[in-house]
Amino acid sequence: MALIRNRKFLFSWMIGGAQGTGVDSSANVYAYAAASAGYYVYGKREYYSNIKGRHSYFSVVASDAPVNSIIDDVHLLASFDAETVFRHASEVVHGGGIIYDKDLVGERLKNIPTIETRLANEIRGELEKNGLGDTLMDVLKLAESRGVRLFPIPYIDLLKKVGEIIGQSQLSALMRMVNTMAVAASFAILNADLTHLYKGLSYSFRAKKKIVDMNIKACEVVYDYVKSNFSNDFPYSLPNLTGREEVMLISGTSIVGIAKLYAGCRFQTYYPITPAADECVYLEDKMTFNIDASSDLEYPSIAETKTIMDKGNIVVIQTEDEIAAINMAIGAALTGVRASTSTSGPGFSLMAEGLGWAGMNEVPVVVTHYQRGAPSTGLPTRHEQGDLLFSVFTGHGEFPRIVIASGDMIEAFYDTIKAFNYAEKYQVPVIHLLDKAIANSTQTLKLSDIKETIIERGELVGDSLSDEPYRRFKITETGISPRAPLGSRNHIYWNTGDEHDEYGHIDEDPVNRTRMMEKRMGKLRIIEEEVPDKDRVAIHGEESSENWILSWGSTKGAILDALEFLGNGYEFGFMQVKMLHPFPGKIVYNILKNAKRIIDIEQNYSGQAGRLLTMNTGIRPTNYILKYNGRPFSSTEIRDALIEVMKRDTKRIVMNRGG
Amino acid sequence: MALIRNRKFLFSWMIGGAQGTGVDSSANVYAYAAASAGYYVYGKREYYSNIKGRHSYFSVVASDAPVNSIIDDVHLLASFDAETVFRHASEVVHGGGIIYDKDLVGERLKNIPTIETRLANEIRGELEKNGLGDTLMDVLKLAESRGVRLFPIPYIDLLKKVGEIIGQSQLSALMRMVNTMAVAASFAILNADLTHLYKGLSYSFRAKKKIVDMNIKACEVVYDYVKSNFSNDFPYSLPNLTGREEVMLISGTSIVGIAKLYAGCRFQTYYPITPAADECVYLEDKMTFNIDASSDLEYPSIAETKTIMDKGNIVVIQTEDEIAAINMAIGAALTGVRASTSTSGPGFSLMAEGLGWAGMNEVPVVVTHYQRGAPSTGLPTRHEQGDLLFSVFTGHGEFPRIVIASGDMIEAFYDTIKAFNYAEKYQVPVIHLLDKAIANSTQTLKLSDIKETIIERGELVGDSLSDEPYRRFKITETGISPRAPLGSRNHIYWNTGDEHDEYGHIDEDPVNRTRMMEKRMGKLRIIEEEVPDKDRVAIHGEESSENWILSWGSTKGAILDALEFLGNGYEFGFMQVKMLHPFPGKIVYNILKNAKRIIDIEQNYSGQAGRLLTMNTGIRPTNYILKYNGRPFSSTEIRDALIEVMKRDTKRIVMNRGG
Amino acid sequence: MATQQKLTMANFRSTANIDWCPGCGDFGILSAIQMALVDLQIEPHRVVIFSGIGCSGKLPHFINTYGIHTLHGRPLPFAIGAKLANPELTVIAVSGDGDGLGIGAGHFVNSGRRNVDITYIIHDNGVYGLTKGQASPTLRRGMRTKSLPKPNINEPVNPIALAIIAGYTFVARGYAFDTKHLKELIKKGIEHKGAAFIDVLQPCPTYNDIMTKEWYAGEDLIDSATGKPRPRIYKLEESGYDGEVKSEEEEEVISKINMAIAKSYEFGDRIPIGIFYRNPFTPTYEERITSNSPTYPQLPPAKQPIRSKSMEPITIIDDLIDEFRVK
Amino acid sequence: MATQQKLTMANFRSTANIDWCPGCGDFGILSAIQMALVDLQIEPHRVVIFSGIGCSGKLPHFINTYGIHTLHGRPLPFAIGAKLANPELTVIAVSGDGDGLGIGAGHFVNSGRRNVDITYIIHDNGVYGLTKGQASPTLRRGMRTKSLPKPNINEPVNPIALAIIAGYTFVARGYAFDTKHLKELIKKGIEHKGAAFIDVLQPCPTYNDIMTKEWYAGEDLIDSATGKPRPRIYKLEESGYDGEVKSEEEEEVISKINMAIAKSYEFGDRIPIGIFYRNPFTPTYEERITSNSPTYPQLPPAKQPIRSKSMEPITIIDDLIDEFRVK
Ligand SMILES: Cc1ncc(C[n+]2csc(CCOP(=O)(O)OP(=O)(O)O)c2C)c(N)n1
Ligand SMILES: Cc1ncc(C[n+]2csc(CCOP(=O)(O)OP(=O)(O)O)c2C)c(N)n1
Ligand code: SF4
Ligand code: SF4
Ligand SMILES: [Mg+2]
Ligand SMILES: [Mg+2]
Repeated sequence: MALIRNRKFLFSWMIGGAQGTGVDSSANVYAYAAASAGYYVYGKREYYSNIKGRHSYFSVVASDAPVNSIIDDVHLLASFDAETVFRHASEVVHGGGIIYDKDLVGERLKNIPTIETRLANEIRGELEKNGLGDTLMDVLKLAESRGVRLFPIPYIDLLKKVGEIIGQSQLSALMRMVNTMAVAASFAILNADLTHLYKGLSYSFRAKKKIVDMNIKACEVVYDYVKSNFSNDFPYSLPNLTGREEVMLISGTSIVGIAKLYAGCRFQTYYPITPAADECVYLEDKMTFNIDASSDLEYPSIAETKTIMDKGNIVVIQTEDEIAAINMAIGAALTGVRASTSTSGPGFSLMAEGLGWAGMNEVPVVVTHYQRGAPSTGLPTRHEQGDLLFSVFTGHGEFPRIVIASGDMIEAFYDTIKAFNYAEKYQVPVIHLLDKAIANSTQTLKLSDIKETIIERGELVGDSLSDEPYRRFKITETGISPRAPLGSRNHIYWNTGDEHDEYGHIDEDPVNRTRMMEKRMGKLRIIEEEVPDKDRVAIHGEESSENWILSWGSTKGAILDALEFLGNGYEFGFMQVKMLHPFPGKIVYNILKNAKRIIDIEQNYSGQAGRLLTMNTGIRPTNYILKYNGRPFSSTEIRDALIEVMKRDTKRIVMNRGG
Repeated sequence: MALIRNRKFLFSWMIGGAQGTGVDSSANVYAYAAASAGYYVYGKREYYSNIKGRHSYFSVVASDAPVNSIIDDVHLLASFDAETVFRHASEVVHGGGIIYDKDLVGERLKNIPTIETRLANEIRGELEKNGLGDTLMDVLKLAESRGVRLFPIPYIDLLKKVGEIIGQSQLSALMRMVNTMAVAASFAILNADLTHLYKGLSYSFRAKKKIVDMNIKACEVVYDYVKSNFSNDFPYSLPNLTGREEVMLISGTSIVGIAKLYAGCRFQTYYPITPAADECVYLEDKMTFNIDASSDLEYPSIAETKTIMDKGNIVVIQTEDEIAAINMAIGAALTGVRASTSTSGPGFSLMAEGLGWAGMNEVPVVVTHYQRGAPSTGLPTRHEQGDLLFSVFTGHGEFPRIVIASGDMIEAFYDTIKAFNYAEKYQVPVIHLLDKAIANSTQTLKLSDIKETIIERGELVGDSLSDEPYRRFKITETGISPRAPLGSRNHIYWNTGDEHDEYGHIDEDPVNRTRMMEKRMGKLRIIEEEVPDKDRVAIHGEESSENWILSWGSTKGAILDALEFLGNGYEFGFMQVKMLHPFPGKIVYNILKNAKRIIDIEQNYSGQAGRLLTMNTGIRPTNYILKYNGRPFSSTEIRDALIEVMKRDTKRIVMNRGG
Repeated sequence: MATQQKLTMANFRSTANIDWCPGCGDFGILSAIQMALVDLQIEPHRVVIFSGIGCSGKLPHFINTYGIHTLHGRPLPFAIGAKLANPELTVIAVSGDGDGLGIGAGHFVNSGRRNVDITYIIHDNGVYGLTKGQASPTLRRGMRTKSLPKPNINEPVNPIALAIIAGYTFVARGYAFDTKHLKELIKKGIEHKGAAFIDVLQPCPTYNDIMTKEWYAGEDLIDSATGKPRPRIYKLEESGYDGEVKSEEEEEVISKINMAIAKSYEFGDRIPIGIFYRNPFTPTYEERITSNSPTYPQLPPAKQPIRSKSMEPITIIDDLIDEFRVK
Repeated sequence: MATQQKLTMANFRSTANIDWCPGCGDFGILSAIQMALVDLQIEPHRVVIFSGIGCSGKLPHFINTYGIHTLHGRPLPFAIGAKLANPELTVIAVSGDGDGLGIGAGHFVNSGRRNVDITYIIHDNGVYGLTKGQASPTLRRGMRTKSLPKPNINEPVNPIALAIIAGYTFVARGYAFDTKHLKELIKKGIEHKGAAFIDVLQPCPTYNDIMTKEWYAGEDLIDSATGKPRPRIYKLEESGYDGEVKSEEEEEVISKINMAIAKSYEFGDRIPIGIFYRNPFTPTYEERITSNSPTYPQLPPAKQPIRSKSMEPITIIDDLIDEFRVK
């Protein structure tokens, strides 16, 4: 597959501020506005595990071609507090700019308690090295000396002006718009079309017209100010673009929520946890939805009367803990419903026992697992891919499961549907691995990417009467036994976490035991045989290369972008493992067996997919590019690291960028 | 290391009966008696997850040399119900004998509901093939036709006689001795010395002299009956032996309990679960014990006043669940106490999150994990080694831990002590893997095997005042930071499951994060460097062989015995991996890299240690001998399977023996 | 539903071999459930019995209805999941006292808050039967049953009071060996709309040598007048006690709660069985879901079609996607 | 102990940056704990504060005592482990309402049964703060706080009643913004021998827009006579209520339990704070351990030597081994 090499434009914007001051929503406004102006957009959110006061920031990359990651360079930094500038000024490139609050230039580094001591020392060191003091002005001076343009904005004065226009004299009420003003200032500097910004405001604040109108006023005021106070020659601009396909701007948790509804998931349990909860809250909000009642509906066999309605509903239960969440989802799945639960690391740890029960009783249940910084509570709002090996081996004993991981949002959409299809076809629990980077990023996706799909439910038996009593765990050639929902006439059965006979009754007979283990575990072989290769491994880049990248999950975006940026002279094959268990050993082996270099790129300490590779094929990665500081890879980092590997054959590169 | 090849005698006895009818205690009486007569003994218990009524049996092997496993052959089967004979008659060898209740010969197979349909069909098929009916008599006839001697005992009549002697006319009270009578009949047939049996009774019933006396009378009566009703030429006998070292007869759970006290464990939590609970109940019973107050005691630094007492105590808490068990043990460990919890599969699954917290906060806590049939509730009273990969990868994210596994009871004793030493030295959670086969077996151990040992506590800081504030997670070269118990003066610190700074405060700084990950994970390297090779891998057999056996845990006994039985012509190296994580990759690699055959012997479906081997060395086992029917390997099975591998190079042999 | 033959006990017997100890109270509970189902004439395939782990956990295997033997402490989440997915099922959950009140206590409390229309029965035998007789959460402090090396040092939990505080709207106690009375309780529990909890005193002759059948029968309490044992167990309904909440008024509810809790502490020489508390006014969880999701009663999850016969999804997501469409 | 300088608030302040939202009730709880420790003059290194996960969970970082920020729902098992291993420590545990009564409910109930001498404080704000405002177990049914897409459909748990039924021997409620009163409760809780539970009403200005400071102050309840707000919160001790159990008699205990539970349902226009129930007669867990293990008080686990200075084990196991010796 060829990588896009005809990109003309890539612009990186960042906004920062304290949690609770609207950084997030202003970034969404900006991203929407840029998308509305015709760009492809990718946005990454960074925030502390804190509700108010700690620093958060959002990086948004806009381009004329699809973009899948952030880059290290910041072209324009928009800020309205001092901390953002202290933290991020050094990331702004020569020729870039910093928008900041004119009134804050006297702020001193040592008075900002939310900057970690280590970082403060680093910043101070840098300033001292340049003979500077520790005020915001010093930081700005340093930036300026590197060729960065400064855009001081008198926010308070401007807000007062807005207040006069809209008839609001309370400064505290007006202050809530300072974030929007930072965006509008950006638009002014970038010579961009304000109407897109207004669309962004309407999109972001939805129904709240009054707020939108107020914010529009604020935009106008600051836009005028910028236009009349700064020269109009900033090297970057965001002119309207045409020709892009229709897109949506969406985050990972929302697209997975939509996919669950589309897949027919009708029962979702959860216990609140970052970042999985957003998906669940989305589903709670969309509890009732439209269905196409005019199509030739297939009713579940237990629906004795066929009720025709054009509204479907999903039951979403906030449980008392994750143990209840997994087990309640399993209980629901037993009735024939597509059921799932969404969680993150700590919650997933609590599901180990329930997962084993589902495996033992061959219940199709889907666990959507958004990885985050770990171990333990770890870095709850930060990124990591640290739960792979745990997902593959969760739970005591041996039972079949499927572990899949999505590389980006579109994959997340289809993988969600596949997860349910696999679960029902093979009657196994499916762990769908996502992560914070997918969950909390926003991206423009082409509407045309959402294509038709099918729902495969596997062998479901109806209410038909047969001569012999129903055997839920009938030994068959494939290991898959026809499944009946609870409540089916003539199909009474039992389930137990104990080893059982074909009816589901406890059975300790050694011969039965061996058979049942083989029945269950044998399904893994069937899965390997039936699931198409392309759903197990995706190959990108140059297949003929001797240099291969091995990776999985959300690193995909940054790797693809890096490969594009590397350009000719660096050709790599990129093997993205999509099904991590059962591991596609044969496929992978056949491709990698002759590779000269296998570069394992992962966001964890131990190169977990690399370890799975070795376990399943005997092949070892030759080099590692790893990152475990809680921040997703930028494409710049991967590009740099790949060059380093190619130049110096460095065996283990640990990246540590990102604030 | 040479294997014993000068064994002269090996006698296999089996007793069976319904749970609750004293099978267990009579087997203990027999085993003790045999040990008292000068034999080495190994006994294996099989029972259903049931309290009363289901079939249980006990195999006891007695030998003139140490014995570590059972064999398939039964030389003498002692029974007092019909089911035992139906189930086990076919295991009795030509020349062997069956003791049974004369009054039950009319019992019919179809009237025994506790025999699984599959097994009943198998037995019936065998009888039909031989033109026989389905009564107990038919089974006995079949056995007799194979050269098995029959010893019908009129238990009821004999019991009535006993009743007359001791003045007890209630048959139901007398019936409780029928199990002892089966043992006494065995002794009579084996021409063994009854005084050992009496010692066995006293040992088994401890304080209850009245019961002992009654049982002795019953023994006499049945002994006389056998002597006067059967010829005295049974080919096997149990004459008194001399020359054996002093031994104890003990089960795995008790020896681990003793080891915990010896290791200085003073806090144990548990939630009842088979087979771990026995260890905990043992500790509850030994809550107070003697200490050597005369030695030069080292008091914990927080003990402001040194209380001298010659009694120590252990706090044993039965918690509300395993989540509380692990976390309470961690809470205790924070005070500087050696703390542990014992559990089995389902409980261990619930500990995943707690374990991660201990890893993150570098708390020394020991989890004694007795594996059993899995997944899920599985086969609660049966054997398996199915939790290895889960133990190595338990919990979301990456944190250091140690996983060790004991091959037999003596190893279990020392490994228990080592587990605490490792935990404290490296400040990591330690998972000590045992299993049902070790837990519930009884074995004679030489008293001289319990030798001196030391307690290593790692870097503990006292109450000393230092100039700088205490940093619990100080970055050091080894990654190990001096540890202070809660309550230490001048050493206040914080712990959190979140990523933290050196003081233990939450810290999301990316640079700190990377450092802390490296600090913690780096300890695995230190462990690899410091722990002696012999504590990580044990090599048995012929080191120069091209044919290697790879195994771990309790398969050791059966493998060693099998290697002895194989004799010359079959030379194997046997690599027993004792530390499974961090995996001794280098040591193993250096030995196995030139092996022609690597035969992975494990009691699980997927060859889990073999998978770890590949993951860590790239080397794959060439052949597998596996078993996952819930019953431990017999040495016979391993011998047969090894011959098959050597003869036919069979790649995967799944054994399925044992009832 | 077509006219059916009348269902009898035989319809509710499974073929699995019952392996409880002779004399175990679990037999009484088993029959009481079967009898209740016969009385209510619910077809076997419309019933699902969930259980946890323990001797009690084996119960569903012995009944010819759907039987889901779940994990230790977890029957409630499983049962609630099934019931909410298909509210037409008659859902019964059973636990041991360790299962329901030890490891399962968190679910016990939080399930009360939901008031899902299920019936939950705890086999209250004072011990962890299947793990060989450790103290269960209902064993009183200071007691030392057969298998305990030391007397129990935990205070017992009061299941009746806990259930009421947790929000169960039907709270009763039965006795395993008064099968008829227990059957009636179970019937009423099933008929009650909402979460019904029944604590069943269940002698465990093997491990609980204190609270035996004889003890419940008061064989140690000889009435000096009659010379006969004074049974500990008596029936609330025969004592004039009425735990039924008569109106939605907070005052009435609280007074009934108080009365029931006071009663629940009576446990010694006199032990009441029967209904301690019943509140028919609290809406069920199913009703509450309906208030947010009006199509739920007609089309609960298990009854919803999710694809066409040609396997295409039938959920319309265009409007959902449109919310994110860039205009 | 050598004579010491008097401890002040400064001794109990850590250097960590407090990152709660402005106006959060957690600040009040933090000061109340610090003030209680100052009043009691307990040296910082003798105190350990355990917390769960949530906004509330960060509290120990802000106090200069040992601070153990554990797992979500688990502070009690950790705290009990430490206390039983070293009973000389002053052990305080804090939870959010989700932490303590949702995921932690099983430990909540079973810890009550033990009556270990610790003090347990729940930050009761009606929401899951740190995960952005979902309903917590104390949020009333039908309420829809800021972040909820739909009104809450769970019945709330009653923490006071639950604690009493579970067996806590000191059960109180405080209000985060009545710091002095709260401080007194915490002091009494620490001084109480046994498990003390304090439910603290804690406004969360960010997510709970219903039970706000203003709401507690009754700003929506204007007294028609005075034209002033009628505060919802009032003090039990000022209302003549006395929850102290005066004798060990069962009757007295049960009557106090009943009174307290009845009181605990008062939650609307009037909300009582103060001590609902205190029973000084139930033996602590530490005392119960001592009854089985007499050397425990002098040599609790953390104080026991386990090796000689030359690193040899000092436990004598000869007699233990001898029991298994074959003679
Ligand atoms: C997670 C987990 N922990 C422990 C066990 C072991 N276990 C099996 S049965 C049982 C206790 C049963 O006691 P109870 O619930 O009172 O039921 P009973 O046997 O008395 O009916 C336990 C702890 C388990 N199966 N799973
Ligand atoms: C096992 C687990 N599940 C979920 C979470 C996510 N989580 C973090 S804080 C929190 C809720 C906090 O609510 P509460 O206990 O009421 O505390 P508050 O923030 O309101 O003080 C949750 C669910 C977690 N950390 N661990
Ligand atoms: S152990 Fe007790 S509860 Fe279990 S079956 Fe036997 S008598 Fe019943
Ligand atoms: S979210 Fe609520 S509880 Fe959390 S810090 Fe903010 S105000 Fe306090
Ligand atoms: Mg029980
Ligand atoms: Mg809260």
